[in-house]
Amino acid sequence: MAELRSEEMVLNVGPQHPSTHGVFRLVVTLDGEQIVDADPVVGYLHRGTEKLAEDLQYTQIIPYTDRLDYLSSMLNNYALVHTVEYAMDLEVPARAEYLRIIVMELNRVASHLVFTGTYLLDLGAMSPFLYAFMERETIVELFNEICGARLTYNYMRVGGVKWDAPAGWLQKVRDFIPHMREKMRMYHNLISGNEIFLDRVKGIGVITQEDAISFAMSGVNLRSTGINWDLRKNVPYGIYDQFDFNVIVAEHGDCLDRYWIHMKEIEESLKIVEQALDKISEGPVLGKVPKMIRVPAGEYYRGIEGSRGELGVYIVSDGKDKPYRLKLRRPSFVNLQILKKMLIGQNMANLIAILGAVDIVLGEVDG
Amino acid sequence: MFHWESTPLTGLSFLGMVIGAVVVLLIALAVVTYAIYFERKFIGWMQLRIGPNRVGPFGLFQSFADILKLLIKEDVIPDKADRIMFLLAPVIAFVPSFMVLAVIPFSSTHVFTAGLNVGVLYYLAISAITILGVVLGGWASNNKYSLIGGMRSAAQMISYEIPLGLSIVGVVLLSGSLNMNVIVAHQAKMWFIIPQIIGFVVFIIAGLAELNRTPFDLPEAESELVAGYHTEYSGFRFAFFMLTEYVYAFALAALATTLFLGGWSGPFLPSWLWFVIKTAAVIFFLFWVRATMPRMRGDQLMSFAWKVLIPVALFNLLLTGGLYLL
Amino acid sequence: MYSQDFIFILLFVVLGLALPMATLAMIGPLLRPKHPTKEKLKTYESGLDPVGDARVRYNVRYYLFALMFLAFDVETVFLYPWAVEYHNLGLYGFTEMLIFLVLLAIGLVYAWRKKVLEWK
Amino acid sequence: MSDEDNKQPEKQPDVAPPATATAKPAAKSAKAALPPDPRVVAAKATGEAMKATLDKQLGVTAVVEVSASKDVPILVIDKAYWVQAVQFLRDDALQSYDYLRMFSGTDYPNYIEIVIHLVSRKRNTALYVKTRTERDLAVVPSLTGLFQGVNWEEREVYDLLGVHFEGHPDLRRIMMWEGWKGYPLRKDYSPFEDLDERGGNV
Repeated sequence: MAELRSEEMVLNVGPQHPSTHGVFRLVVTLDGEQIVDADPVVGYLHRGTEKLAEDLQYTQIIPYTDRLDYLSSMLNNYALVHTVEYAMDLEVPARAEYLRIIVMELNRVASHLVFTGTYLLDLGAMSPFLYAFMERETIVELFNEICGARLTYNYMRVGGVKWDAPAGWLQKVRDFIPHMREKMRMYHNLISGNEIFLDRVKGIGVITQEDAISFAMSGVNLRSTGINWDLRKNVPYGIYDQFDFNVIVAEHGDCLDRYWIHMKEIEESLKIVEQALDKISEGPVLGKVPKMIRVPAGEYYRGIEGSRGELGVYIVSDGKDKPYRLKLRRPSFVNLQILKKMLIGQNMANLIAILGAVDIVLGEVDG
Repeated sequence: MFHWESTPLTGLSFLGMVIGAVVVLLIALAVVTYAIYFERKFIGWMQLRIGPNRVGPFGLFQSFADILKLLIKEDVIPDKADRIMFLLAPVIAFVPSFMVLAVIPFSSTHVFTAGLNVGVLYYLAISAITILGVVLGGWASNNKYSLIGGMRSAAQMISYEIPLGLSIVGVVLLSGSLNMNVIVAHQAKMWFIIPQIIGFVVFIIAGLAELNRTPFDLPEAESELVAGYHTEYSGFRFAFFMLTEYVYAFALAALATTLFLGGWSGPFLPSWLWFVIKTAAVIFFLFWVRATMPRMRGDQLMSFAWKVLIPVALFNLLLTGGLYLL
Repeated sequence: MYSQDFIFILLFVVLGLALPMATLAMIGPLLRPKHPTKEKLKTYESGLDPVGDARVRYNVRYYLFALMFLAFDVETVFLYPWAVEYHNLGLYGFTEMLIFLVLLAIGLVYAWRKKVLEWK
Repeated sequence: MSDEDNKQPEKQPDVAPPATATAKPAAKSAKAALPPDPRVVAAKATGEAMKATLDKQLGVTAVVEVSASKDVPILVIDKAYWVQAVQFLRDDALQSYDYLRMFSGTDYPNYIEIVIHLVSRKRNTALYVKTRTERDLAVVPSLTGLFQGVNWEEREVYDLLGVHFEGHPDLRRIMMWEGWKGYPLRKDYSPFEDLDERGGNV
């Protein structure tokens, strides 16, 4: 059949496509339905956050970070204020630290829920998406109560948080935890044992340990390959060393492992929130900070474990109230690079399964 | 019992036929309208939503609003499309979907039914024409997503055509006729779902695939192919593809009822009501699957048809033949 | 008379054609607007200008399934008359069909072994 | 063709940097006034030790400067030995800085600095490695041969800072579109000048 050559076809998947999770473009060369070549094109959502930050005071940058990974804005807020605090050697009041942990881990739960829902939607199952968004809605409403916004929180400040939890808020969070655990069982019933789902994701999009390290992957993608690397444990920041939780590691590095880690991490996050609720005490939520925040001259980098991997902020300061250069290490952007390598040789249907499992947020990829 | 073949062809009986056919068309349209409404409502409830609730009481007129909207939408024909084929494809897809309803025995009086003695074969033969419309639509759009969608549906529908055909042979064997009226009559004592349970399972799975419904909705996998073969279609031309799909859902449910669930037969209630109840149950099952399952992948889909369903259907056939002898 | 049934089916064909004719060709044009623009008539490809043409010589895998279908579907059709007459044929019919089905199965196994059924 | 154009930065910085502003960031002098941070002192000592190892290994003075940020040593490496030095840090069993967690660049008045953050997962230590290049003809050897993950990072730095990476397999703009002129993250870039010429709808 050598003489029966078929022709290749170049297809744009995105920027306006239902499952690219935003404006992301993938130029694939197809032979039949098999992918011969893939070229990811990003930048449609580039807003120049790093450039904008050079003209902004540190507190003014915080709302811009909300818009990077808009599914886990609390963690973005924290990455920035934490780096500034680290650079200035600032003390943060205990209550603020606990509040931060609570909102961050809740945000991680919300973000992972969105992953689960949208991933299953990509695979053609509609219901998990709507179920997952029910619980996310509860979390988002909790955030709305504490900071007045559902998506762009702008909650953290250098030296603490902006608002204390309103009366009864902590109890609501406490009530949410058993509810969420109950729902997790439902998700597992609905998704985790489904033969069709397992067939679609098992052994698909395998990442090797060598590749994961070479591509500097982080977060769930890295841990799915069997590398135990969680910044909350390995490079503890904030008060994470006070909490008892497990780092979930899988071994195959395929899409199923990534799904499982997301699910398990929700449970671990709930454990952290529970412990934080037990330990939190009354007190101020904003420490003593200078009126004008000036980072001492020099350069500073802190990475935190975001929902999608290592979320780092690199500040080069000349001692003024604005950064000389601000670089954001955006996990989605770094993780996405491996896509090309994973896609070649796969077929069209796997494209969606693989892209979905990498778990990107385009706001973060494009900066 | 009333049969068209035992009625002499007069002007009056011809008028009766016309009325019968028009009534079936209206029933089909009404079923489709409300099947879509119920699908949205049921799936809404299953997904903790309320579904359509704005147009009319409980959103009952939602489908009419949708039809009206589609009717007044611009009919866009892309420049690069093959114009004639593009215009014809939805019609080619739709006509057979309506034609197959001619042989379904809706009730004990066969006013709305042609008592063809090749009824089952007629259904299979005519329904296969729809594949042509789908492939043509995908090809004529000159759109890559449509092309892939069209190709996928061709491969899928022809592959599942075979287990669908094989699963029915068992029923034909038991009743000794291809006439649907006779098949229903044969189920007076026992529905064929009991001796033909394997056949029924194969039939429902293959039927789901023929309907391009979840988990076999690859041809229009929206997360991969945007909308598959009807990506370029808009307005009422798109509506005809949708209509085709839902008329087939109705036809398939009716066929399942007739072949396996005893058709219109049942105690106490009028025969047409029994038919409605059974068909509605099958349609509901089709919707239910959609709310639960993710989508299969192309290669899995194909190997499932050829490596699982066809051997199982063949085995079922041998089993039925063997047991019938005993 | 048997022809009545076919007249009835003919009516279905006529009606089936009449509905799209009426809505698409007669009523439709009166109701719907027609303002084609260049952008509107462009082929959809995720919001960009399409690269190349969709009418390429497509992968052969699909055609193999078409060939398989042809063979198997025809054989399936042969089963129907057999099934109808089965109660008259008895054991003779059963063995006949057993041979036929074995041949069918051999064809399937052959295709299976030749990896025609693999989608890869 | 457009590559050739891009190689030349749009224009020179309007004001020549003052002669006193040398290779050191302005940071250093301010810091000297404060009592030295013990973490910085320790990190500097580590850095000096690493400098000695590196120089010895490569047989040249590859490390031109050593400093520290809090407890992390910073090595500034001569551009000519950039790839070799990073390769040594990655492959040497004692160093094993195999995880490149961040890649960035900064535009200083008279040079552009490329900085990478290396992490040794085995020893759980971090190290910042830098190299410098002229602003007018910014060329740095590419690290894509060592870390596959710097592919896009280098493209981003090329796009926004105008640094050419020699040996990069696919050096194209990544955030801005092809045909965009100028490098937004440079300090002399003005967002409002010549906007029509610069980008437009390509």
